[in-house]
Amino acid sequence: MSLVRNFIEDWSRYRRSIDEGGFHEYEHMWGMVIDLDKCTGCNACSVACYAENNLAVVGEDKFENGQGMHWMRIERYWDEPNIGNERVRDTQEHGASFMPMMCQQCNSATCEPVCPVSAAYHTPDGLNAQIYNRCVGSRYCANNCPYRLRYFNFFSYYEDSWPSPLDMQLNPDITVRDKGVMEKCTFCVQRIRSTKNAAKMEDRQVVDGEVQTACQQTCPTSAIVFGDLLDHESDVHKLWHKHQTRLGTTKQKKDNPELRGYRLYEQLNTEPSVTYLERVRDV
Amino acid sequence: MKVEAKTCHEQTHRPLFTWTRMWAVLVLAGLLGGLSLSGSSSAGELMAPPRVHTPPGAADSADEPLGPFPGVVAPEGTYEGKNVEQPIEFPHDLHADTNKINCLYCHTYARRSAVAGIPPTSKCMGCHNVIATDRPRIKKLTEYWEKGESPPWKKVHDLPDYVRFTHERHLKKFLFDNPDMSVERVDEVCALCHGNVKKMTVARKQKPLTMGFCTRCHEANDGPFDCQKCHK
Amino acid sequence: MARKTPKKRLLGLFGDFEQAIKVIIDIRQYEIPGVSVDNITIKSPIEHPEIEEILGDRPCHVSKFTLSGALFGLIFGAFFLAAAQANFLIQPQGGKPVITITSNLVLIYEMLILFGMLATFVGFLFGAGLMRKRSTLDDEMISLDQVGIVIEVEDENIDPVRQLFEKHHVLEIRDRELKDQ
Amino acid sequence: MSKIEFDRRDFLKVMGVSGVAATVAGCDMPSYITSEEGAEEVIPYLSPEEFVIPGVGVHYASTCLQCPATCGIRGRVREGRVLKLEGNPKSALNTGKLCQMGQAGLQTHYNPDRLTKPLVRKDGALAEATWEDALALIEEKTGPSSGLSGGRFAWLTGTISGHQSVLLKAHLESLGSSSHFVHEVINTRVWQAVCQDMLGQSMPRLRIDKAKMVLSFGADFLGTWMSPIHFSADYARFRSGEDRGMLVQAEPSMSLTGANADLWVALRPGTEGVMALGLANVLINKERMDASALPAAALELINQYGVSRTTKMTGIAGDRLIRIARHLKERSPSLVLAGASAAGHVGGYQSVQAAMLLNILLGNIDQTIEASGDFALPQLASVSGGTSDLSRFADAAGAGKLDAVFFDGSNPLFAAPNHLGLTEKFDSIPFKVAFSQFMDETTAHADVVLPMASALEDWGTHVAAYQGGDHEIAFQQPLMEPIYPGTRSFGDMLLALNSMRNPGSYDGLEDYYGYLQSAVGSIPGVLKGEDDEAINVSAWNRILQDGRLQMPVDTRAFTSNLSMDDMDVRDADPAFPYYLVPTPRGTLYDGRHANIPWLQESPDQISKVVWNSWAEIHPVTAAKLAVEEGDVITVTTPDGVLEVPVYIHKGIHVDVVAVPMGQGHEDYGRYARGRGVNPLKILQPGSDAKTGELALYGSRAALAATGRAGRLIKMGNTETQHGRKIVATITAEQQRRNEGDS
Amino acid sequence: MAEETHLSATKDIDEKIAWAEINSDVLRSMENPRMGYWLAVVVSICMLMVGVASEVYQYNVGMGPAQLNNPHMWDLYISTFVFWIGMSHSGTLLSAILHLFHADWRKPIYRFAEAMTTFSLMTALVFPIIHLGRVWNMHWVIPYYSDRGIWPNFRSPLVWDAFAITTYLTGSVLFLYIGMIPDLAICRDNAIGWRKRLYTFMSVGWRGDDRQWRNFRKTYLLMACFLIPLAVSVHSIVAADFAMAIMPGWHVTSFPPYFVSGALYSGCAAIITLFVLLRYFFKFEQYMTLPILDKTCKLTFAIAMVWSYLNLIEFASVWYGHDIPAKEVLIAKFTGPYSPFFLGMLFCGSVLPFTLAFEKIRRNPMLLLPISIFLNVGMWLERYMIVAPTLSLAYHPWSWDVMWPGWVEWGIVFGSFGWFGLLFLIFVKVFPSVSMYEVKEMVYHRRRVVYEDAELRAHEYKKGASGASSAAPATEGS
Repeated sequence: MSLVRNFIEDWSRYRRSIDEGGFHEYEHMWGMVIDLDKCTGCNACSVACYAENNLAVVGEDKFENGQGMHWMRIERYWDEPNIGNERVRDTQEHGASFMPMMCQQCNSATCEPVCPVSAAYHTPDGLNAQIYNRCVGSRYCANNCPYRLRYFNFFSYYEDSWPSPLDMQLNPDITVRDKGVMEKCTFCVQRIRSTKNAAKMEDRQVVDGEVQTACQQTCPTSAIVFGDLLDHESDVHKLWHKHQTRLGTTKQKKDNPELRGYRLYEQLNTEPSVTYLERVRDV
Repeated sequence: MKVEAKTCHEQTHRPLFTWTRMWAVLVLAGLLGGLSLSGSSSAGELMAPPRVHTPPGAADSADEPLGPFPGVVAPEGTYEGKNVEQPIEFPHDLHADTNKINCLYCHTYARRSAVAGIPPTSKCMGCHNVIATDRPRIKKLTEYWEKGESPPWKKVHDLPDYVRFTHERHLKKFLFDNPDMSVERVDEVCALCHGNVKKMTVARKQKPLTMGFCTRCHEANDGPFDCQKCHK
Repeated sequence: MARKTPKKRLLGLFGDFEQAIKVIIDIRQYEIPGVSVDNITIKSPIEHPEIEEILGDRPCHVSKFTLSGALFGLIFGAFFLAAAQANFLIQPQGGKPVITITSNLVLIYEMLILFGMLATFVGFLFGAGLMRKRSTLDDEMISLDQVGIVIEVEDENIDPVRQLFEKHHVLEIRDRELKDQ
Repeated sequence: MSKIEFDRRDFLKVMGVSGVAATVAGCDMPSYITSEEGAEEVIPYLSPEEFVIPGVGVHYASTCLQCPATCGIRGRVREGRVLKLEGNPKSALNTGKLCQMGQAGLQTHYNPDRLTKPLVRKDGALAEATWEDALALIEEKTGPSSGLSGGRFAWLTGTISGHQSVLLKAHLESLGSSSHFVHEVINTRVWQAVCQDMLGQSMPRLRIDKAKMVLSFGADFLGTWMSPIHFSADYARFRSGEDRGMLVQAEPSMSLTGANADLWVALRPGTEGVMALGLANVLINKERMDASALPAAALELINQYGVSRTTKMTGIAGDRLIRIARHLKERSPSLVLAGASAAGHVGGYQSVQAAMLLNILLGNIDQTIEASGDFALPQLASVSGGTSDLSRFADAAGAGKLDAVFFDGSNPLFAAPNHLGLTEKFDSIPFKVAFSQFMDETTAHADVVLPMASALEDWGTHVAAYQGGDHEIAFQQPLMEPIYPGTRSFGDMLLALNSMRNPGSYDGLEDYYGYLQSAVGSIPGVLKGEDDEAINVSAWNRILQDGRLQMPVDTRAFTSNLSMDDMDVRDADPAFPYYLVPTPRGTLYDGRHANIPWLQESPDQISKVVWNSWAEIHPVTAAKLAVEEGDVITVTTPDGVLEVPVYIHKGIHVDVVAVPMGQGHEDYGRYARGRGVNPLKILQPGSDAKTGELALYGSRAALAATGRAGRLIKMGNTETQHGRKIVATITAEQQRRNEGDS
Repeated sequence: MAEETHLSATKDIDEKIAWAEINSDVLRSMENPRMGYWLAVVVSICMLMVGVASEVYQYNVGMGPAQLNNPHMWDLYISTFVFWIGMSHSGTLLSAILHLFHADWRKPIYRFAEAMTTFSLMTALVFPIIHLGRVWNMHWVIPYYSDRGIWPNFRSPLVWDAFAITTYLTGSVLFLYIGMIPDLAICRDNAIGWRKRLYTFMSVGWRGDDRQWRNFRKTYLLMACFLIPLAVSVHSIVAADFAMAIMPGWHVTSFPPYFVSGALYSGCAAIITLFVLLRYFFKFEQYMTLPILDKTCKLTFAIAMVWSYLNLIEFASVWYGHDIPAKEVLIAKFTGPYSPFFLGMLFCGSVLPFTLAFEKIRRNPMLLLPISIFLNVGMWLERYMIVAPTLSLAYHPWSWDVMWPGWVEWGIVFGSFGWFGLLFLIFVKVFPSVSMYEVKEMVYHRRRVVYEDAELRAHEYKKGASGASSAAPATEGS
């Protein structure tokens, strides 16, 4: 009886802890590297994301209320947390610190277990997926996201954000989310999907560089590298390897502590799939 | 006097029927009830573990109910679709059945795109420039053509906008990658989800095309189970 | 209990619980033919646990219902949840178990209580003989402040019982043919 | 998303009704219900092309016209709708990358406020008219029978190049006029003039990627200066590897480039040249650099700007100046740039000159400043605009020298400072025709308004003023059929105007597309061999597929003509103690993108403000005014007053108030109208003596608190990381130790 | 009220009340309450209409008008939900725990306390539903067989909530109902018209015979045994909504007991409020006596102290735990924009209960009414202070934001009080809000104790600690 077989097989199927190397039957493990030294904070990625993913422009009032929908946002900080011990000067000597923030696609995501209807779940591609039409809008996931990268449709934006003919721009590969649905960066899953589809039609594997996220594609300084972490030939894997960042650990054991790779709030054990490379300043 | 203090613990057991026996029944009921209530979802015995792709051939055991053609388990479910009024009452039976025109001849995008597509009007006119030009339906078609317009066909098989379905991959799996099938028999593949269009004039929806319909077929035929594969 | 001779039910209403108790004590002592303590029902406006001492132990099966309900909830919950998780179309892939013991324990605990309580209630309805047709041999005063004693007696034994009732200042006596019921 | 050869141009029709509405807010339906049969329509193509498959996106190359940089784009087209713009990897200028303005090109195209019908002024108000009426009116006023000729007719455009420029010139010639005013608020005219004068080439190639150090005087090359996307790619190479370059930015208020600098220096506005000379002084006198390349007059001038004088004038600490000089010497080759904040002063030319002098002293010529030569086809070359044309236009209009003016691609009434009095002068011109996609300030004052096709619906060729390496002609082709049938192509209009003046001159050409094809065909060796009659269609298709046509690069070397004039630094007026800086930002640019919702909602790179104007001030200034973030202050110049909420940060000189340009539209689309303030309006008169460019950065202002709290809508609610490791920073030394190879 | 103070000052109940009087007093309350009752009904309906209008608006427009935003995904809805869940613990406490401990002073007041449990649960249940962005899909949270082969996520504390609340609601309704059956029989015997039919149906043929009483006693005891752990688990699970999250200020081990104590606290305070109100509305001065009020206040005071202690424990563990984000949240509670509310909560929750240490206040209904309302205001603030500051300040400083609830949110919260009030008022009108049979029992036993079994009482009293002692009336001189 396959029912019982499922039962028995699944009992501990995915239960492999980090110490045991984690679960490794992923088809892909999409990951990213963002070089904060190259990132100029120009916002091109953010607008590209609006264009690719049918993000609603919420307007002045709603933005003021904090209801903006920027899946990719560039944060700008003024302080210099760990560069030398200079006194506080009256000018901003080292410029600003820009931080492109989108869903970190955590492998041990805090949003997934709390979703009451499993609308947030982990895919075999290592993505932290959000199924819009399953979402009931409890917003628990957003509350539990330490990065605050989930955005909620507080209104039905369809009419206000895309007055005709702006609606002709809408990407048919991704739904326009209605009110009451949680949404977030998907690593441009529609692009991943269509590339995988093309590869499968040709009975081949997806090659590195074939899938480009909208933000990566437009980034004027190519600060964003995206690819499959399981593909050892991919740029993203090489960069993770070079900077000695690893999945499956809360504290990176680096031979060389000066290497720039780090993941945001690693200590929370969320296992983000995005490695940031530290910003550099010549002082 | 603290009368309430005396609780009724001095009850004696009078075996009306054996409670042990009843509990044994309960254990069984709980077990079966739990399993069946949750597990009876979908195709019952056909429930295959969703993740592992069994190697080809392994699934071809004898107790597998046969589909309409080898290599596939037909999805279950029927639906009584209504008759849709089309601008021109297109006779599928005449084209596909009587004249044995292959489905893919007109719905040519099906093998290379997510959508099967309605044939362009030029394709209709390719034949009907000469064939049956005196029939009223063809006259109507010619009218459209001469106006430089396409007939505004009504969608019969429509999926909600959050669903992504690709024709090309389904055709690839069931037809082109299926050694037991040939392109001539594509109508049998189409019929899995579209019903026997060959016997209809205007197409009617004959399969429910609900998520359950899809998932049952995916279970039976080792399709993918990742939500994101089909939900966009 | 064979019903060969016609039987009657006799209801005696007493203004005081003490008097009613004395009636029963008398019945026990004098052994009126055809009247046994087992056939006596006492109707009272409030609960009198002390009558157990006089009427003797009578069965109460509610706790068995409770236990079986709770057990059912426990087992059903465990298997229902586990089976639902194991047969979920998508499976969590984030390195976590499919059948999560900790969260299931919480839910099983709730299911145990839920089914336990429902079974208790059902047990109560059955055990207390509720939901049945209401006995006509009843009086509204019982719900106020009077105590009723219902005795099943054969016709020929009615008189001693009546006398006994009256001896203890019965307020009212009613009777009913048993076949009415 | 395979790329399929472009075959025929008439194939960009929008497919079917349901094709357009493919994604409606469909989340509401529970998934156990499927869509009702017959509820939607599906309209097939009439006769499709082989490569058009419903449900499959195709990419077409074109050119971005959101700013004058002319980056190459590729549009993803599906079912006849363009869905997304991406950079064209074949373009040498932007190599597949795009900025936010370029991404938002879609919303210019699909903008709900586009003009759809011609408008003609009747009884003082613009009223809808037919094309025939509008064109008849134009013929009446400017046609051969109108008697209009010579200098009484003018064109006012934005930066223009390619075959549009050719046709426009032909039109001017046909009227016997040479009045072509080219107006760009954000421009590099002074830089070009200095390069032309000192090096003999106006647009030398700048090799940021080869430099080991870049010293930029207000050149926001990552944001708005010249060709930001090209420079961004260069910057990425400049920043990577063992030789990670050092960027020093000196400017009055922090630009995007400044935000990325290793060292950002707050400079008193107008003293850029002084700092450059001071650095030269240190290099020569302290660092003992060989100054033999410099003329004696320049040396003498440099010697006047010793460290103490420079420090006093610029406000930079002496040790800092010496340190920058030392870095410049150590890190050779370096590159010194001078941008808008250096050029936008009365003595702007000299400041840029001083920066160029520094380049010469450091030996950067032919190292990081490479000769680029002229464009092979001068008639197609970019006619770059500036603000001097605006004042010339104002003068001409004010003097009543113009009878008819055609406007395209520029919004002079929005950008002109109050002191020019342009609105009245403009209204005094008898006949004004605006070719425009939108109703903006200028269009609203025109007599005839002709609705133009959007950049994604039109044909054209463009030549970038700054060519990134290879010289290219950028091809603009329609990505979809016009949304509004009432709009017409600008090229078609130019052809029509020309044939109006010279009937029969462009006969045999169906439309602008035909003209373009034949014109490109006339370029030797491109579409035809020496003696071919017919055009090679596949070569033409390949050009359209690439979106670019490579042209031979002229490798003319620099000529050297070094001169140096003394700085012209004006003293502060005690009544107006602050400098007003109208900041250009690569978001709303000069205001042309203010009606794009994406860009309005895209937070400003520095202040993170959306949907509004703000004034940046230093905390010290804020303390003086006793204001907090969001409080409204008044910015007063002799030419006007602005009321604007403040944003306080340290990336600005203490004496500077910076108000970004772009907002404050009185007449534009729904997203722009009545939003924020326009700092350009209150700028003081003054212009650079050599080039005539307006001194945009030279205005003085007085600030006062109003005591009101304003509406400053920002993304993010913190300015600091609160001790968390969010953006971690290491020193370049550490980076160099570990990343030799990348 | 004042004139009988001297009478009821010492006794929980006057044992001389005739049973018929009990019946007639309680039954009368179901017919002709004071005008204040009708006023309360009208006020409740108005409040409910505000809530309904707000919800209709929110349903059509989305969650936006509630002034939620990106960090503030939850706000008043969830805090009010926790508040109502907390309120529901009073009935269980009084009824089940005191029943197990044989504290017979519960008898006149447990009925309305249990009704309060049920109705505050029904009110609480509304909140997680209407806080959903897509209310129309709320059934997806319930595990039911579906064609699609998908289930709720059993790992989510929200699903636990669904299980726990359903169970608790079922349990408390059953407990309330079972305890009411003998009274329904009384009503049946005295009613006419629709009420007769209703009570006949609901009393399921209760005749008061010994078999029924025997099973009744057992059932009631068993239900009480179930309800106590259930109540604890329900509020622990509600606490798990927060404690299971990773957020600073939520991820606290001591949350479950803290929540349970807070729940008991607010429940007791609410009982005091309703005690005073019902006593007034229905002229129940003879049954809801001041000594009972006094005891309830003492209980409230004790629980308030437990709650305050757990509060301090939480502060201490955060402070000494040295988790920076959690500490930031704590400091912000004291000093940030929420500080008025937080300090208000500490005042109402920890300082105000000290007034209950004075007997004069404990026996003054007019004073207790505002005090108990303020205690509950404090408890409501507690929940708000759990939800909002953490959302304002979590790990990522860029998203820090303070958001004040919008009118829709206030409207629905306001309406929930109307909803609760209306349900409760209807209940007390339709069903006996004082348990007649149990007051009779109380009177019966007291009478025997006072007049007949003084010796036995003395003997029992000596046995004392065996569990029955609390039932001994604290009377001097019998």
